[in-house]
Amino acid sequence: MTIPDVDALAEQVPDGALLALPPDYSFVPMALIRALIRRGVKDLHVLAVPISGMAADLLIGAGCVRLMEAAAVSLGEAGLAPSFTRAVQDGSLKMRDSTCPAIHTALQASEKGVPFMPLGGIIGSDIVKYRDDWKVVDDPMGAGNGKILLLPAIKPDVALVHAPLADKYGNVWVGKRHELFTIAHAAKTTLATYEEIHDGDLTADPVLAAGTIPAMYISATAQVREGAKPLGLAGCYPIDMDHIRAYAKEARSQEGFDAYLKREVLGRQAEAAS
Amino acid sequence: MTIPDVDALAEQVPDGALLALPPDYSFVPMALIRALIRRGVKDLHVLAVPISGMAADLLIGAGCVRLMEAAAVSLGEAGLAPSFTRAVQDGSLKMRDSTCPAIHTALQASEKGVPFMPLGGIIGSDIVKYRDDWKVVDDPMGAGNGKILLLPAIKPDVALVHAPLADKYGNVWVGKRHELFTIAHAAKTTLATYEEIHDGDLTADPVLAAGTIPAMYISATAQVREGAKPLGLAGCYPIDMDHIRAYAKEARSQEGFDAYLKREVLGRQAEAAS
Amino acid sequence: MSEAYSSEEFLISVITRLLPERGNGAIGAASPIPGAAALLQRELTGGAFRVSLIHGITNNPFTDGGRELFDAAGQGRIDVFFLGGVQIDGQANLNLVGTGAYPSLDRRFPGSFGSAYMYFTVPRVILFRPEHSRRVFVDKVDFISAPGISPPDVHRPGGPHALVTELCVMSFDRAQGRFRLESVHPGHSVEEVRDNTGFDFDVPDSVPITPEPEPERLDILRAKIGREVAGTYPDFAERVLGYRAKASA
Amino acid sequence: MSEAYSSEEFLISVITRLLPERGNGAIGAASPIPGAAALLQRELTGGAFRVSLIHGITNNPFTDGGRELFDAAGQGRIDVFFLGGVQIDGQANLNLVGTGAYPSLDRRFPGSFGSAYMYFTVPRVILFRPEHSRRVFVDKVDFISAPGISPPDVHRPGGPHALVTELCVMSFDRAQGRFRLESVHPGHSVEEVRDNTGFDFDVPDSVPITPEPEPERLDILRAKIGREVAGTYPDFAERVLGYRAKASA
Repeated sequence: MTIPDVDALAEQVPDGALLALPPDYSFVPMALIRALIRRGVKDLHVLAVPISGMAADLLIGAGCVRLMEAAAVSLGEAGLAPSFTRAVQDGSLKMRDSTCPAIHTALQASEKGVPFMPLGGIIGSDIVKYRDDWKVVDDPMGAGNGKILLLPAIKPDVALVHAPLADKYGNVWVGKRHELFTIAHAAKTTLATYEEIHDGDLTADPVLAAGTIPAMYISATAQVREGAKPLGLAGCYPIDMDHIRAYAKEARSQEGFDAYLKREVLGRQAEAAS
Repeated sequence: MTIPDVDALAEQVPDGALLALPPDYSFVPMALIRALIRRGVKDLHVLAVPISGMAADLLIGAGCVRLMEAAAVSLGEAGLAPSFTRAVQDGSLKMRDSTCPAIHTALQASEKGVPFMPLGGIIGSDIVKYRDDWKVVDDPMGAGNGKILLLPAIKPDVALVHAPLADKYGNVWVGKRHELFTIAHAAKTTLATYEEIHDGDLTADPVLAAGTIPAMYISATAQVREGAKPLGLAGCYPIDMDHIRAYAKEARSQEGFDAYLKREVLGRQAEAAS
Repeated sequence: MSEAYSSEEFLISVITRLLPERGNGAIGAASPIPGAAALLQRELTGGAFRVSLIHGITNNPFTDGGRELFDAAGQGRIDVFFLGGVQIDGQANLNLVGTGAYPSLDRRFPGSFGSAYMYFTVPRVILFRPEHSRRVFVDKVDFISAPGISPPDVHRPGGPHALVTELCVMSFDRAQGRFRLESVHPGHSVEEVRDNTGFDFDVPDSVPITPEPEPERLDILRAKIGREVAGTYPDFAERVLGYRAKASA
Repeated sequence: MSEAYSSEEFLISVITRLLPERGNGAIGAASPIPGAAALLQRELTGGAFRVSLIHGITNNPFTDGGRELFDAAGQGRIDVFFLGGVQIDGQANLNLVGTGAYPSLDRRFPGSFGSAYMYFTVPRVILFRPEHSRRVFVDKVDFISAPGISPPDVHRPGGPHALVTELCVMSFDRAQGRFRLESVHPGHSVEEVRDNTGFDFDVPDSVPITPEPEPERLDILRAKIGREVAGTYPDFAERVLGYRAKASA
């Protein structure tokens, strides 16, 4: 058995997959995103949980995305996500607008194996108007609670995560970033890169277990040091804002994006473990 | 400001409260249960999340419980819960039967602030027949998913927990026992006893934060060493099975229970912090 | 029954044969015999069959609290689960609540636990109830904690697969809603099963004798599984498998 | 405007006055001015007003993942939240999605984030949009990310409380569905507000001038809050509050 690397993991994401991505502040596997682009993945339905930035913008700019579903796509302090903005404005990307708790809730529905889940608020937002998969109903309990929004479950084909720690059993430690628990529970499978190997069983450690996604939800792991860069990994390294700002500027044109892609993604043939 | 002790916490549980209790394997604040009995709390609606043993049985035997709601009440390897069994059989206790995931789900509904939540399975169980607050409906999404059970939210007035660690800010560490997160989120307030004080802010520690209930959910804490005994506290001390077995035997009669109560509960005037 | 193994070891070996070559098995708090069987199967399959002792200190991979087992079952990730019952009837309805007229029962038992959900979501539920008597195996349960079969408009990927008692092994046909006798344990007879069962069930022309435990499996059970189960079932590990755990949390 | 404080410091002081004496305030990722105002109020109330910087490394008490803020709001535990908008109209409808006809927008912005939920669940939502122009404050938004008001059959404990811009402070009357001018910032006029607002709003007979920052609050802001916000808004802390964080994770 060879030790899987990031490119081997990228092979496990089929074209057309419903792919769940964590938000920029939450352990995004950027090296794996770059490997996905190198592998030439196509027609993705990308679900941001619930927002995305660099990861979604790179995939969109590289032409890998058929449908983007998110509460927002943004580079945060660095401003608008340039490829996303351009692709929506020129009509080349189909955007399915949502709102943060709706995405969390739809994943919780898959986590529980129920076909839908209710959520308060939102009624009257134009988001509802353009979501024909959502449904506003009169309180189905008949308890006089008025109208409520029902959201169908979202079951990602693949979820991606980069973690500070993993162990040889395939358990992955993500600390308090419990949205990654929910994503992993909801998704058919999860692929994880990680910084460091933990010596022992993460689920057997009474302190680390509280932040560990058990191996039963994870189909493959690969060690990739600095695997979230240029984004940050809380407790390990900060976000490289100079890089993000430079990207935001360079990628304002497709030519600029292509230059970035060639230099920073396609040019990095192998992102090694060390 | 005086340092709150377990009896001060017990004062904060009003008569008639809907009181949520963790299961025996999950950090039950037994010293606080004993203090509640000493304070003479009455008419409780006890919700086991989702099962209970010693804690519920003591409260029931001491006459503190008006309504018991649980998926099961049992002393585990030590057999039937004697006070519970007797009180149901002689008709003095009203029992609201449930099933484990229904209790978790109804708490998740309160956690999300929605009036109900759906749950798969269960239809055809006699539990449904006797729960006039539950409702079986045709798929309200109209997606042809057949019948589904809707459960109204359960919002406990007070939740009780015993934790290995707490800090001076009122944060409480419970590790992977995340049902205690859900209970604390769902309940109006949570009272916590704890073994040891953590020097620093538990929510600021990247490893401990993953198992920490933040202070915003907790209204009071008190240090009680060995506060879960005779039950166990994973990582600290094991369950005292000899004690539980002796209780199971002694409490088979009300007279036996009363002797246990006098000796082990009423006789322990103050359970000190050390 | 031979002196070479205990009745518990026999039942463990019977259950082990009902387990798949891979997948996830989950075992509840009060089920040491199924727990030992599942851990033995994990050993025999080199870990392809995975085991979760849901209230265990060890062999408990769950990290997201009490609901994770049920959520995982709802996700279709739990392949095998074990249930019992105060009463079980011929349609595989389970009663874990009590006997007599609900709610004023004659005898109250702990309650339904998660049976009403796991029975719907886990494809291979193995019913395990050693006591084989007309008190347990009744024509109709007094309270349905979990129904054996469901109408087509209720989503139900899971359900009863087999029943193991001190006398026999039965399978369950979900389409027919009936048990079928698969084998009778050594030293017992079809007549004995019939006499002690309060419901009707199918009996093939020839009923095999349940095989005795394979000696090599007994060796593994005794050598390795005692230590594994001791964290969750210390009494059982010591009494049945001769493993004495050190007193510790 | 006096040379004694920056425009950001002025806005921080304005927002601070809109905050309650106790309760929980939550602040989103891209909101350093509200964030600093909330932390200042925490300081002024001795911690009775609590602050969560929801994506912050520091001052972030949430431990249950991205949904906890929304769950807490649904539970009624979040008392104050801040929202903005590409466009805001006279009924306090917010547009965070873009301008032009949806979905083929002329200008696409990031998206609605959690606005469509927080606006319903948080009792005191403060709208903060420094740019006061007819481009922002329109008669009718092109896309309603979150509606300002709701019919009675929609459960809505939350909604808009006030609007702060570079020109003025307005309050919002939920029953009437209208803004009301509360004060105009020093150096600006009611006419200027009217000229730059694309919707109708109520104007009292006498409109006060927004008070300038209290010097003692400026001292606290500069001495203590820079360090607090640096973990979440390093650029802002350095540029506005003169606090330079050490480079670290």
